[in-house]
Amino acid sequence: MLKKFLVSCMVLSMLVLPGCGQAPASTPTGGSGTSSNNSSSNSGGDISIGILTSYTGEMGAFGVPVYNAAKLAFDEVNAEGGIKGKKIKLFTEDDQSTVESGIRGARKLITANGVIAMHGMVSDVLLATWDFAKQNKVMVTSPYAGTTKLDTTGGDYQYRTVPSDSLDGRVAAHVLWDKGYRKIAVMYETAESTTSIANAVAQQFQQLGGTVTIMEPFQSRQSSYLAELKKVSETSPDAVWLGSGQETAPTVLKQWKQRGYKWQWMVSSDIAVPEIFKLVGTDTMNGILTEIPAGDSQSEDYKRFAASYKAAYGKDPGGNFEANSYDAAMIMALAMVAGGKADGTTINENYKKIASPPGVKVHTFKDAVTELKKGNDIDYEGPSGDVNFDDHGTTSGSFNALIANNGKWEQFKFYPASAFEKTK
Amino acid sequence: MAGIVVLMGIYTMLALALNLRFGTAGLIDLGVVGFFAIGAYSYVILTAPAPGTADAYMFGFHLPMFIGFVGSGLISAFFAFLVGLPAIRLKGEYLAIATYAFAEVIQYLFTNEKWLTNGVKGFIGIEQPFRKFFVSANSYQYFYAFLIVLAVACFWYILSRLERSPFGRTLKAIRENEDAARAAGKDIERFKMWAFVIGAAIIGFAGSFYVWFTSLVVPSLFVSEVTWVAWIALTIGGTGNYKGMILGAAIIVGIQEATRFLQASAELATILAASRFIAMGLILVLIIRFKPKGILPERNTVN
Amino acid sequence: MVLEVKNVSKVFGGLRAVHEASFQVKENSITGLIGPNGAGKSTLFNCIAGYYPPSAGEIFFKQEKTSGFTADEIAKRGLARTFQTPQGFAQMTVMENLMVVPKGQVGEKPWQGLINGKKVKEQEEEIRKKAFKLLADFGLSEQKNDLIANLSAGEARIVEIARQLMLDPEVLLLDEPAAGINPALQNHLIQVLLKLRQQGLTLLIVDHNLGFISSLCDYIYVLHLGQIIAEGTPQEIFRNPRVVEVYLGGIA
Amino acid sequence: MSLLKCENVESGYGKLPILHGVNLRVAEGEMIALLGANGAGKSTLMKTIAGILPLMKGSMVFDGRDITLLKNHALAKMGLGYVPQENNVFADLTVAENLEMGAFTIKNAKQAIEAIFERFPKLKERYKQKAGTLSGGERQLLAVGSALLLKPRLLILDEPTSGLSPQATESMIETISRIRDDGTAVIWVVEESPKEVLAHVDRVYLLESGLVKKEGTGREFLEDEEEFETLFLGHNVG
Amino acid sequence: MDYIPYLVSGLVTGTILLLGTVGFSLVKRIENFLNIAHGQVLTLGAYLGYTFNVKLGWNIYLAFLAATLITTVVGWLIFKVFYQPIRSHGNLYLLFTSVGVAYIIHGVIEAFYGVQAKTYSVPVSKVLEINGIPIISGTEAAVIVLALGSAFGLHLFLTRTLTGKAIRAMASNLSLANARGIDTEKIASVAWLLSSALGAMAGIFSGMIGTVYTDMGWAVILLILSAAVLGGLGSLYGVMIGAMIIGLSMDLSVIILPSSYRPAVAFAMVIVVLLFRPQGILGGEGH
Repeated sequence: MLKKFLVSCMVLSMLVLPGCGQAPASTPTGGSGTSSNNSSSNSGGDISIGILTSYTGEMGAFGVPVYNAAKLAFDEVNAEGGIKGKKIKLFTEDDQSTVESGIRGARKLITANGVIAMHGMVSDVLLATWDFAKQNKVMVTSPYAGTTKLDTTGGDYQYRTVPSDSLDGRVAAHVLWDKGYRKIAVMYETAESTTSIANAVAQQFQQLGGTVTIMEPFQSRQSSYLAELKKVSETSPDAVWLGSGQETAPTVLKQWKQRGYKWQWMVSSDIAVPEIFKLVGTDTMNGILTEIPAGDSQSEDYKRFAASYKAAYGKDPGGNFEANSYDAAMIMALAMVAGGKADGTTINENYKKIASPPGVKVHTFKDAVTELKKGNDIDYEGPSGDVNFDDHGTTSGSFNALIANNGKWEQFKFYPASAFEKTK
Repeated sequence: MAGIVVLMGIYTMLALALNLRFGTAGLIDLGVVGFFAIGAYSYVILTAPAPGTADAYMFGFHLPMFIGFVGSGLISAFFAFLVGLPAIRLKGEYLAIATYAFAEVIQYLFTNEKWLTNGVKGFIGIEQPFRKFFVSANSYQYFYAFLIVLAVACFWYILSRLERSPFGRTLKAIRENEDAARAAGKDIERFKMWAFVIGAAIIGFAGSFYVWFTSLVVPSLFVSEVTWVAWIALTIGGTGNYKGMILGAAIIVGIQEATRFLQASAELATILAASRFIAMGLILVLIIRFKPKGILPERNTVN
Repeated sequence: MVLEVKNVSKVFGGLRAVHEASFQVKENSITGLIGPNGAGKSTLFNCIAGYYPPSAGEIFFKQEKTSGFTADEIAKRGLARTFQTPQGFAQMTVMENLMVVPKGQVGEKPWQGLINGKKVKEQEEEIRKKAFKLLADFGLSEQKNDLIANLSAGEARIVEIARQLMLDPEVLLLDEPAAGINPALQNHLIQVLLKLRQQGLTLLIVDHNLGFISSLCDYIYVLHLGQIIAEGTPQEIFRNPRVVEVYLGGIA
Repeated sequence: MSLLKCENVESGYGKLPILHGVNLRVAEGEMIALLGANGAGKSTLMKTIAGILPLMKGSMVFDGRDITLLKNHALAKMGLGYVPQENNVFADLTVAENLEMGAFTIKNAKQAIEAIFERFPKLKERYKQKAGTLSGGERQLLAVGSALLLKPRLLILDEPTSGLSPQATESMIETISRIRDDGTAVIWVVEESPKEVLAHVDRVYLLESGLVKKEGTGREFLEDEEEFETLFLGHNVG
Repeated sequence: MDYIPYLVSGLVTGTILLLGTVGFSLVKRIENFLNIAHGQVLTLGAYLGYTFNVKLGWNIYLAFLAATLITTVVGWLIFKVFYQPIRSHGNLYLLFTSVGVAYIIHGVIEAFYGVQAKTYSVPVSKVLEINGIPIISGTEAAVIVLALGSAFGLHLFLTRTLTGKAIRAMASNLSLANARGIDTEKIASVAWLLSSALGAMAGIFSGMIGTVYTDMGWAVILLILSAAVLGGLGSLYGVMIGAMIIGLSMDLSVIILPSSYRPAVAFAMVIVVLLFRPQGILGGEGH
C-alpha cells in the first residue's frame, strides 16, 4: 500500500515538474527526431547510438549543445538515406557529471538499448566506461574529454575529437607569449582538467622563457575569492591564466573587477561560452582572452556547420564543443559506410583511417560516400578542423584564440594543428 | 540489471555498517563517505603499480589484489580508531558534526595531497577480481553482481551474528541507556569504539567493491551525498532490520534507475535529475512522517 | 569498613551540593543515608558510584581509593548501584537486561561473539541460569520476556535491583528504592533486601523518608544542606531533636 | 462552588499511569497542602492539573470550565499559575526579563512588575542579573513572583522550599500565606517543614501510590501527632 | 597594511556566514535539531533574488526585499508542513526530515532554474584604495553593513521586544514558557520566520558577491554547521563569533596554505574545537 503510494508520488512529481520547468523551444527528442519510431529498444532496421553526456551537474552546460551537434550530423546522414538504408537512432543518458551515474548510464545504453557506439562523455566517465564498452565491442568517442590520462592509453575503441589538455595548455601559453606577456600567474580550480591544463600552461610558458609568478589552486564554488586574488596580486603578474568552470569563474572575475585589479586575464575554454557574458557582465569581460580547440571559424566548413546549426536550433554554436561533437558523429557514420557494416568493431577499425591522411579530402557526408563508393581512400575534414588522429585516438587539433568584445567572443588568431606539431 | 544489483549491494553494505554504528550502538555517524574513501584509496594505493612519469603519487605498492582488499578494511578501521580516540566520547549531534567534518577534510586531503592520491587525476584502469577468467565484460558483470551479493550475504551473516552475541547485546544496552550500562560495569567508550571500528572496516571493504565497479578512483566520487544515501536507505528501510536495509538500498537505487527509463530527450534530463532529488527527499520525509521506524521496523528479540 | 567517604564536597557552578561529608559503611550492614529533598543525597551517591568526580575529599572502597574512577570501573570492583527513577535498557526484555550485566563475558569480545564458540555458549547458559534464578527469587519469572518499557514502576525497580545483582556486588547502593512502590510490594522488597544481607551483601540505602529505612537499617546518617548533621541507630535518629526539626519544622 | 474540581484523574508518563483516580477540590481563596511520600504522585498530579501531562482518564474543571483538553498556556491565561519544583526560572534571562515573561499575557505589565518589585525588594536589587546566577532562595522568589504576575486565581507550588536554608524557608512560607491572604487559592506540595506549613493551610490531601489516602484540615493532621510523625519520619521501630 | 584586504574578505565571508548561522541556531535553540535544509533556504533566497533582479530587472535592493519576503513565507510554510507534524518523533527524525526537505528544495530549484550558474546584475561600484591597494568595494561594504545591521537588529529584537524575549525564554525552558501563558506555537512560528528571513538575506548577499548555483545549499550548510559548533550550537552570540572566526580564518589561511584548502580549514577547526572544548567557544558547561 505504502509503496504504491510512494511510487505514485514519484511519478506525480515527474509529471508535474516538466510543466513548470523552463523548456526551450528547440526540444530534441531522443529517437523520434532521427527515426520514425522511438518506442522499441533496438528495432531491427535501425542503428542505435547512445549519447552519454552531462546534462546536469558541474558539466551540465555542455550536454545539450553536444547532443544537438551530434544529432545534426546524424540527421544529415539519415537525410542522405542513412547507412546502407538503415537509419541512425539516438538514445541518450545523463551522466550527471558523475562517474557513478555515467557507469549506470553506459550499462543501460549498452545492455538495454543495444547501442553500438557511445558519444559525449566527459573525461572521468569516459575512462570509467571505456573498458566495459570495449568488452562489448561498443565504440566510445568524446568531443571534449581532454584528460592527459588518455594521451598514452587511448586509440582502441576510444577516440576523441579534441586535443589533449596538455596541448590545450601549451597553446594557452603560446597565446599569452605571442601577446607579449612575460610574467604570468596561474590560478586554477582543483578539478582534473583545469589542473592538467594549468600545469601545461606553466610548463610551456617557462619553456618559452617567461616567468610564472605563482601557481594558485583554489576550491570551486566559494562565496569569496578576494583572498586568492589578493595573493595573486602580490606577485604582480602582467597576465593571469584562469582555469575554472562556469560556476566559479564569474565570482573570481567579478570580484577582480570590484577590487579594481588591472591585470590581463586569459581564461580556460570552459568559460569560452556565450553565457559567460550574462554571468560576468559585458564590461568586465571586455578584453579577456581565451583559446578553444576548434577549427578556423572563418573556414567554409565551420560557416556551413554554424548556419545549419542555427537553422536547426535557433542558436549560434560556439564554445561548447559543438563542432567537435559534429565531427565525431560524422566520422562515426563514415566509418560504418567505409566498413560496410553497422557495428562497433567496424567503426573502431575505420575511425582513424577515414579521417586521417592519406586520402581524398572530403567535407560532407554526401561527398564522402561518393568517394568511398569509387573505392577511394578518404580524409574527412570538418568544422572542427583537420581531425587527424594520432596513435592514441586523439586529434592533433587546431585552436582559435579569442578575445571578448562587447558581449561576444571574437577570433583574433587561428593556430592550425601544424603550429604545434614540433612542440609535441 | 547487474549494475543495479552491484550498486544496491554496495549501498546495502554501507547501510549495514551504519546499522551497526547507529542501529545497534546508537552512534550518529555522518562520516560514512570518509571511511568509504579511505577504503577505496587504501585498496588502490596498495595495489597500484609504481608511479609513471606523468603521475604525481609516490607510493604504488603493487601488492596482490587480496592484500589490497584486506588492507582497505583494515586501514579504514585503523583510521576509525584514530578518529574514535577523541571523538567517540562526543554526544549525539556533536559526534555527527565531527564525523561530517572529518569526511569533508578527507575529501580535501585526497584532492590536494597529490603525493599520496595522485590528486584529482586519481587512478584509472583498476583491475577487477577474477576478471581474467571471463572473456566478455558482459558475462563478467553478472559474475561481479553475484560476487557483491555474496559479499552482502557474508556481511549480513557476520553482523547478525555479532548482533546476537553478548557483544551486540551490550551495544544495544548502551544504545538504550548509557547510565545504566555504566552502572552495569560496561566501559561504554570501548564498546562504542568497537562498533565504530568494525563499521569502518565494512565501509572500507565496500570501498574496494566500489573501486572495482567504477574501475577508477577520483576524489569527486566521495561526496557527502554518499553518506546521505546510506542514511536514507537505512532510515526508510528500517533501522535494526537487515531486510529493511536491502529494501531501503533497493528503493534508493530504484528511484535513480526508474528515472533513467523515462530519459527520452536532452532537455528532459534536467527535470529528471531534479525529480530524482525530489523523489529521494519526498520518500524520506513521507516515511519518517508515516512510518517513522522504517518500512520494516526492528523486531525486539525474545529469548 | 567496606566503604569510606572522607570529607567529600561537590560544587556545581556556584552551588555547593555536598559539603565535607564523611561517613562509613560497615561490612554486611544495612546503612541508611537520609535527608530531605535537596539535601545532596543523590549528589553524594553519584560521587560514590563514580558518576560525578568529587570536588574535594576521597572515597575508599575496600581500602582502595576509588574517587576519580569512572562508574564502570567502580561497578566492576563490586559496588553496584540503582537509580532514583529506575533505569533499564528499555527496548530489551527483562532477561536480556539481566544478561547484559555479568562481568568477564567472553562473548563481549567481538571476535569471540562472532565465532560463538563453546566457551561463549557455556557462559551464556550459565548466565541465563543465574538470571533465571534471580528472577524467580524476585517473583518475576513470568515477566522475563517483557520489554522493560512495558513494566510497571514497581516491577522496573525490582528488575533493576535484580539486574545489578548480576554483577555479584559486595555493596549495593539503592537510591530511594521504595519510591513509587505500593506498600505490599514495599514489604516484599524489605524481605528481599534482608535476605540479600543474610547472603553477605552490604547495603547502602538513600532515602528521604525515615519510615522505610528505619525498618531495615542498622545505622543511619542524616544529610541536610550538604552536611552530615546526625548519625546513629534508627532509635537514636528518631530521638535526635535536630533531625526532627529538619524533618517536621520548628514549631514542634 | 469549587474553583478546581478533579475527578478520577488518571495520568502518568508514557503508557503507564502513576495516578489511579485522584479526586481533589479547591475552593476559591483556599490553601491546600498536598502530602505524600516520594513517588506517591504529587508532582504528577500538579503537572496534570497544569496541563503539562495529558489526562488519561477522568475530568478536570477549573472556574466552571472543562479544562481536560486545554493546553498549558491557555490554562495560564485562565488564571492558573504553576511553579514547578525544578527549572522554574528562565536561567538565560535576567530577573526583569523573567518577570516580563510572567506578565506575558497581561495588559499593564509594567505596573504589575513594579508591584512585584515592591513586594519582593530583593528581586529589584538584582533585576539586571541573569536568573541562572541567583541563589536558591532568590530563584524560588523569582519563580513565585513570575507566577503571581498573572494574577492567578489558583497558584500551584511544587515544593517551593526545597533546598532552602531555614531562614529562607521561613520567609517563603510567610510570603505564600500572604498570597493566600490576598485571595489567591494555593495548592502547595509539601515535603519539608510540614509543621509550619500545615499551620497555615486550610485543608490537606495525603497521596499514597497514586490515590488520595486521607483528606482533612491542617489542624486535624497536626493534632494526630503519631500519624503525622509516621508520615514524615516513618515508624519508630523499637 | 598588506593583510587588510585578507581581513576585509574574511569580514565579507564571515558576515554572510553569520546571518546564515544565526538563523540556523535560532531553529536549533527553539526546535532542538540540526536543520540541514537551512542551506537550501539560503539557496532559495539567492535564486528568488536572481528572478527579481535579473529576470524581472528590478533594482537589487528591491529584489532583495521581495526575495527575502517570499523566502521567509516559504520557510515558514516548510516548518508548518514538514516539521511541525513530526515534532514529537524526536530530534533525530527532525534532522533526517530536514535532509529530505533539503533534497526536495534542491530538486525544485533545479527543475525551475536549470543547472547553469546565475549571477546578479549588480553595478560595479567604486573601490576604496589606500596606498594603491584596493581595500573594499561598495558592494562589499554594503553587504557587511547590511549583514551586521541585520544581526544587530536581531539582537535588539531579542532583547527589547516581548516576542523576542519570549523566543529566548522558550529556548531557555520550553515547559516553563508554556506555564507562563506564552503560546509557544506562535513564538516558534516567529522564530522560523526570522530564521528563514536571515537565511534568505545571507543567500542573496552571497549572490551579490559571487554566483548562485544549485549545490550552494550543501556547501554552505557545512560552513554553517562549523560556525555553529565553533560558537556552541545553541548560543546565538557564540555562533556570531563562530561565523566571524570561520570567515576570517578561511580567508587568512590563504596566506600560508594553498587556497584549495580554504574550506578544509573551517572543518579542521571544528574537529579541533570539538576535541578540546566540545561545548563550543561561548557554550556553557555541559549539555
